[in-house]
Amino acid sequence: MIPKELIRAYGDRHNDGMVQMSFVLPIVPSARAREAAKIFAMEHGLADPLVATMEACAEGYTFFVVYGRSKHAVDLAAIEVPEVSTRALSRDEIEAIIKSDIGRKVVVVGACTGADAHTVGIDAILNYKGYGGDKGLESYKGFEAFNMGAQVENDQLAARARAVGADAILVSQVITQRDCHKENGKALVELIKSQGWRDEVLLLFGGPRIDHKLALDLGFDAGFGPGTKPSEVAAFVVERLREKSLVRGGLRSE
Amino acid sequence: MIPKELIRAYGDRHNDGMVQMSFVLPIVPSARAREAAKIFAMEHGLADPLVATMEACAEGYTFFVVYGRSKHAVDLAAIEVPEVSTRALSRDEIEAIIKSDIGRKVVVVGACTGADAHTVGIDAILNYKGYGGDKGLESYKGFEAFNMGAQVENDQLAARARAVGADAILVSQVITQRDCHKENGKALVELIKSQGWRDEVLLLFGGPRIDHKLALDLGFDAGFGPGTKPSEVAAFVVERLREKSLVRGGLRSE
Amino acid sequence: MATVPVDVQKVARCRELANAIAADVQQFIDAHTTVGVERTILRAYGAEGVSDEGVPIVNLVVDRYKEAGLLDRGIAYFLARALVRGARSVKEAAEELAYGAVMDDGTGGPTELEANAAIAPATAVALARIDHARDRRRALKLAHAPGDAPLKYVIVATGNIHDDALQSKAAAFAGADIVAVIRATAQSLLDYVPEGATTEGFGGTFATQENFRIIRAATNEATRSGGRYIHQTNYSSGLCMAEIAWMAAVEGLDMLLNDAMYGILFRDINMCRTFVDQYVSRRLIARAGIVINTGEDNYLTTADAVDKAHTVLSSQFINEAFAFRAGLREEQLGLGHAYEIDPWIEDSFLLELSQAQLVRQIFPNHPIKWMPPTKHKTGDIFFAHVHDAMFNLVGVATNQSIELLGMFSEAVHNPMLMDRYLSLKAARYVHSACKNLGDEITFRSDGRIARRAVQVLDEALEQLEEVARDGIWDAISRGAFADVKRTRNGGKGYNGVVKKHAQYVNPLLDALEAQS
Amino acid sequence: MATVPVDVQKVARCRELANAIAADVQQFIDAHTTVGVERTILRAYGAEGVSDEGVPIVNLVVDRYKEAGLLDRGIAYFLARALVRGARSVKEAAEELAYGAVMDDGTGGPTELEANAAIAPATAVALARIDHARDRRRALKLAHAPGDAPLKYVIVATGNIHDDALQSKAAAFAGADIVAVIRATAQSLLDYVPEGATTEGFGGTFATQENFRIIRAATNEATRSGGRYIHQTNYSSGLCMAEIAWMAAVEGLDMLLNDAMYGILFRDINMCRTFVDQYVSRRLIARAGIVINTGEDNYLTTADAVDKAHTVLSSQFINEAFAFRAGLREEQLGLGHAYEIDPWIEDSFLLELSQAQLVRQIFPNHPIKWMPPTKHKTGDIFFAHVHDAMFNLVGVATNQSIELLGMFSEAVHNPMLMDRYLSLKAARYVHSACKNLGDEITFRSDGRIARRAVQVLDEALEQLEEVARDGIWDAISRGAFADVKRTRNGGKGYNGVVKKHAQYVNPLLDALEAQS
Ligand code: B12
Ligand code: B12
Ligand SMILES: Cc1ncc(COP(=O)(O)O)c(C=O)c1O
Ligand SMILES: Cc1ncc(COP(=O)(O)O)c(C=O)c1O
Repeated sequence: MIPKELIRAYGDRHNDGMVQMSFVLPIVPSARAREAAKIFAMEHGLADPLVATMEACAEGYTFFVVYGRSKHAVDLAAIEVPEVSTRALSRDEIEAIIKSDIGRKVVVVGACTGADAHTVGIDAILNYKGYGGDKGLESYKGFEAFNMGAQVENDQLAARARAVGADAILVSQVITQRDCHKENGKALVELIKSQGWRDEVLLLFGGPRIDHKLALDLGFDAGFGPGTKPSEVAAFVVERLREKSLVRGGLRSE
Repeated sequence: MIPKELIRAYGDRHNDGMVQMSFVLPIVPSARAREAAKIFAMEHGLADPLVATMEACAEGYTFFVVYGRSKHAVDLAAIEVPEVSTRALSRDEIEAIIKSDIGRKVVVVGACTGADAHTVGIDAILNYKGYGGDKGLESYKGFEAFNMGAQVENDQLAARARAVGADAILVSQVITQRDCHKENGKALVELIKSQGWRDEVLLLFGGPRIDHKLALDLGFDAGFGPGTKPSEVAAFVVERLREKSLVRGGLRSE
Repeated sequence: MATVPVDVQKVARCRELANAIAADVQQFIDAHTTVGVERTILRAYGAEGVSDEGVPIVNLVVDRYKEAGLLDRGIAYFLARALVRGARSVKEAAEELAYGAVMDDGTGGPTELEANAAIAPATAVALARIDHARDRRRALKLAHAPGDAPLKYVIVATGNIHDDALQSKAAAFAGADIVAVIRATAQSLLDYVPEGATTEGFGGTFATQENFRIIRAATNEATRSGGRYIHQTNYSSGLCMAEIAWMAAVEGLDMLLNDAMYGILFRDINMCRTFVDQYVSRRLIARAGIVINTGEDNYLTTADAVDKAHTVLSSQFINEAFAFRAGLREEQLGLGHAYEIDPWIEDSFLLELSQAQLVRQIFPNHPIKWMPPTKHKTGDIFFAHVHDAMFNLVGVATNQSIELLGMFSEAVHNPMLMDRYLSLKAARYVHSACKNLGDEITFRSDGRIARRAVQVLDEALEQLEEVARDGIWDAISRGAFADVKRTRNGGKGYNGVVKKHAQYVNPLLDALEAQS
Repeated sequence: MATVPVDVQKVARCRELANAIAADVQQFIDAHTTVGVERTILRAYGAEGVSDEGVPIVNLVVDRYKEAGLLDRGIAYFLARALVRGARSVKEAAEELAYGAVMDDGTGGPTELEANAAIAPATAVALARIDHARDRRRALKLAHAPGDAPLKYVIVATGNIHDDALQSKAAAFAGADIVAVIRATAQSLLDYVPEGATTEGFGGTFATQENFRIIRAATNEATRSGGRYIHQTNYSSGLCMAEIAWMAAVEGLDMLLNDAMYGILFRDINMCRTFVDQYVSRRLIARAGIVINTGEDNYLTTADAVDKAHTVLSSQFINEAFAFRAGLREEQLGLGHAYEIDPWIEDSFLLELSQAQLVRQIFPNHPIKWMPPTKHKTGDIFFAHVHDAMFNLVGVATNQSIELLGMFSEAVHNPMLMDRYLSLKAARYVHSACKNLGDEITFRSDGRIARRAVQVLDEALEQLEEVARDGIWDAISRGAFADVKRTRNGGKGYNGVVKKHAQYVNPLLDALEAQS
């Protein structure tokens, strides 16, 4: 058995467990309300909860800030998190790999799908301008990037990707209300599976609330969260293409 | 059995359970750290935890803000909270009761005890100026108030109270590190008990982290928290004096 | 009073150019109608309700006439003829148009005179409904004065109109002056307006007439209980811009997000469609005395807020020119601008101060709308709260009229009760603590703030020269605003645009146009 | 550059009055010593360690001579004589004084000349130790320049010096320029300095020489790894003011909380005691090149910040006058003032701006210390964070030198790692976003800000006139500062004051005094 590697919250001393919570309860401020907030905090596992503030924030509702010492600990040894495993590659390295190992332009198609109109994220990855000084895929000689913009339906995206022989499809989802991003993403994967070409294309999922784990769960090949740089995406795509030998057997040669 | 009266946290819809937490974990930012934060939140009973931010706040430490839907509910019906039960009395009413029912000046002695040097709270209650427009006990014709200031030892306070024949002792405790306020408060109660005059005096406990329940637990007659007004304290004292008929059998007539 | 140098000649030239830009488009507008406009006319005349399949009757009618190639006469033409032919009410007439076995092809039958006479009372009723709602609003505002500027504006967005009503009252309790119900994510692309009260919606709540009623009642209640007038806001935007303007007008809303170009840029709605729709929506808005909120703030979410600050200003001139053409008065123009500069840029606060003051001075009578930081917000809610405080400070120091409050949870979720409460509390504090700050300070006449203002106006002027030269159609297709490019015939809703017949009939629009 | 009107004549008059006030007290100071002072001298000469019962040897010696009524000669007198009599080191001499079977009653024995000669090398060593620490600090500062003003100052207070060391490094990582370890709640009333590294303490960590060493090493490490000089601060305050000043001087601390009246007002320490102690502590501080932080900010926690703003200013003049008399230079005077006005008062921000600017202008060369809101903080950490942001803004706009950062948890607990991190992040943002704000704005010359500044200076002048007339002893007993009243002979530590003998001996103090 792997030895436990427990960590606890840190206020100012090792393992003091200090955490802060804030919430609203449907009750008017009173001694009873304060007690309710304390009990509520204790139910979460906070010892010695301190109700730092209790304020009427609406008729019949009270806002609380509570501090307490959490009794919970997380066992790091038990956490398995897939991380997008690519070495960081420089722009030049990426171009070189494409040239030597792939021997043709890598084709990617991106879109922000469904009712989502947030293009800034996908633009940051694809457009020339890029993100935080890191230029987008459009700027690479070795990439041919199609950016379909926002509010794109899955079937349109899939059709376009097939039409241009995409090596990778880049899906952005920013709106996450009631998990619409998950449903939207899953639907695309299923569509492509049902059309029988899932193995021929890399599927990348990205957005401020996306992580690699979630993307894998939904059937994508990788997930990219906030702060992703275009070069990271480029590196992932070329490495995977190389690995999977999609290069020779890929869509293009069909 | 009393029917349950369950309340849950409120984000924007009845019972949605939304709460916010923030904490530091001793780990560097990474996908693994994000997962650790999620698990940590789930251990507290938060469903669908969302790690809103993850930032390096020191070498080896990461700051997190997390939102999630708390599964916990508080049963209001099961909460018994003693509340300081006095009707709100006006200044004139208080003066009138003292005049008619007590017939002499009510003597109170106050101090901020132990190593605590925070006089603002006890001054707010005792000094003429008062608090938030509500004048302090010194300003009442019916009260004789002695304010011993801060850093007063329990035995000095007790001695002074006996010497002046206090009807009530007002203890302020602001510093609460490692519960020193509780120990300090309890020690005074015990001292007075051991000296055999606990029944002859009202003991009031106050401070920003004090509530009535805590004060009762420590053996005081009442506890007063943040925002207490002098008139509330005055009302409590005269009402209790009247009730307890301490008036006739009180210290004074001994 | 802190001011920045503003060259009035340049401002005059900007207005002149913007007017020319709008005049060019107006020719197109006057020659076209859209399915949205015609549905609006039907609604205004009193056509209501949905079919058994849930399709609004106004859609059934308009689509039918569109398919038949008859919409170019104006739906009022057919409505009038149906009334002459014996329909006892607009409702009956509309049903006849929707379901009638034989379709009126517009030839023969009633004379123009008869038709005009038949529709005239309905036109009068429609106008009276707008006027009545406007007067009621005025009366309530007289009885309960609004708060001080900057008016504190918050959004509610639970998806459920009943929860929204509760949230609106909560917001008013916490100090809000204006409450906007933001719309469900997908609504602006729907080519119909949903019907009835709605309780589900992503990212917001559907704009429906019944929802408007429910929420207006709630805010009126808050007005009466709090003694402070609470404004109600919604969105006249997207493919049903004009219909929503009508609904808002008669339900007594105070403000509407309404922009001549937002839909084009941010929702990829066809520009021909949008230009026509915005015009008709604004004619209604003008009559209703509603204040519009334009959407220039959004430009700085896709374009850089430092480099493209001038595009906000030039677009404001254009929005103003379009609005004037639709009969709006300066007092109705809540031109939008925003605090979107990367907070970590040195002196970012000075740049924001400069821009806010510049807009304030150029549009002195306009209830300009000051939008908070959004793009650079992260999930660090504590930092975001401070970022918003700086925004609040600029708002009060430069005397903005309407201030949409920032939310510390901007990067996380639609605001919750707690978020709004804390935001309002912070804004109340900053507004009060700095109440007279603007009067107390002056800006160095050759300093960073002043120079920046001069630069932004110069760049706006330059851009307007270009746009006037090329026409706005081309300018937009080259990405003049928001770094977004759209083509004249691209985008959604283009097939809803119809060239007017020489005998196009629209008595209601005529009446609204006659007004100014 | 935003300035407020300052009448230089009035300022000159204030200084004159403050000087007279200090001169009056100086007579008392020169005629007295205290147990604290004498212990300091012993320490400086190298007396170290504790008895088996844990009592510091310096206390044993001084108490013994005090009880014997001999302290008025100065402990150096006896130390010198013990050296002449054959002690091989100061340590041995001190042990002799502490435990020696027969006590030297000061009569007979070595001549004055012999004694002087015996102690002179030790005096030189003591001075060299101070100078050495000062030079080392200077060298490190040259290699790693400090950050820009306002310097960001945070406190750590875990109670455990090893945790404090960790917290100090974390604070430096997050952007702090200055780290203070605040003291355990009760330490200032202890009439001895605890010994060794300590790991327990309420509300703070004990100030001990070993703790100073540990924490200085940690911040030096942070300086080196971050490339930015990190300042270390502690408290020369309370009954051991002078001893701590010595410890800090030789351990290379950069700053000390040190005030001529704080202990009197806030710790009920006797005024005679405090005046003498502050003088000697400052003589050491002057030599060490340490910056003091005075405590006027505290006044506004017990007195109203609007009504009593002028008491801060008048006290600053007095503190300055005392400091000059002890040889401190302007560059060492971190006079304290604070942002303590009720945030809900209209225009509170303007009042704070005015006061901050006034103090800045009156003390242009002083590294003044700007203290955050504390009193009006509540447990609403979100609001508190915004409140602090406004404070940061004033700090950078008025160019304060040292800014103690507010903590959003002020009303809850001593700051935790997270609290400091967020506070530093917000301050970094406000300081950068508003970097040149102060240069860009001017205040209306007859406006609220200007008028307020004039009023505060006038009131301070008036108060100084009164204090000079009555003497500070009386003024304090009437509650002139902080609304707190103290009597001349009341308070703690009075019996530690000793009238000097005509032949009082203190070569170290003489040397320090000779310097200026
Ligand atoms: C800008 C913005 C807008 C703009 C969008 C303009 C445009 N053309 O994109 C406008 C003003 C139009 C807008 C409108 C709306 N918005 Co909006 N918006 C934002 C805002 C402020 C910033 C988003 C942004 O641009 N971030 C910057 C980019 C660079 O970051 P990013 O998207 O995370 O992308 C990075 C990574 O995630 C990754 N990435 C992203 N996608 C992909 C894809 C792949 C394949 C890869 C590899 C990587 C990758 O790489 C990028 C670079 O590092 C956010 C709040 C916030 N601060 O986050 C709200 C926000 C996203 N919006 C929101 C909402 C609700 C709306 C509306 C629905 C509101 C309404 N009802 O009117 C509308 C409707 C829009 C719609 N139908 O989608 C909510 C979403 C709530 C939720 N989680 O569901 C947010 C969080 C605001 C809020 N608190 O309410 N919005
Ligand atoms: C002012 C202040 C000071 C002043 C005190 C001046 C003075 N003479 O009182 C000074 C600057 C001297 C000071 C020093 C210190 N302080 Co201090 N101080 C505060 C501060 C800013 C405000 C407290 C205050 O005056 N509140 C206003 C009064 C009116 O409120 P109140 O006390 O709650 O009183 C009301 C009620 O509680 C009630 N009440 C109170 N007492 C009683 C008694 C009775 C009988 C009744 C009926 C009612 C009643 O009625 C009052 C009116 O409504 C708080 C932070 C904060 N904002 O709360 C920190 C704070 C209390 N201080 C703190 C600390 C740690 C210290 C120091 C130990 C720091 C140090 N190591 O140097 C020192 C040492 C002082 C000591 N030995 O006690 C901590 C305490 C942490 C804790 N919970 O243990 C706090 C919370 C700050 C912090 N976050 O670190 N402090
Ligand atoms: C003018 C305008 N319309 C509409 C919206 C909202 O977007 P939509 O209604 O398209 O979802 C905005 C957003 O801020 C806007 O500024
Ligand atoms: C000059 C001075 N000394 C000391 C302190 C701290 O208090 P003490 O050391 O008495 O606990 C302060 C508090 O702010 C201060 O300003």
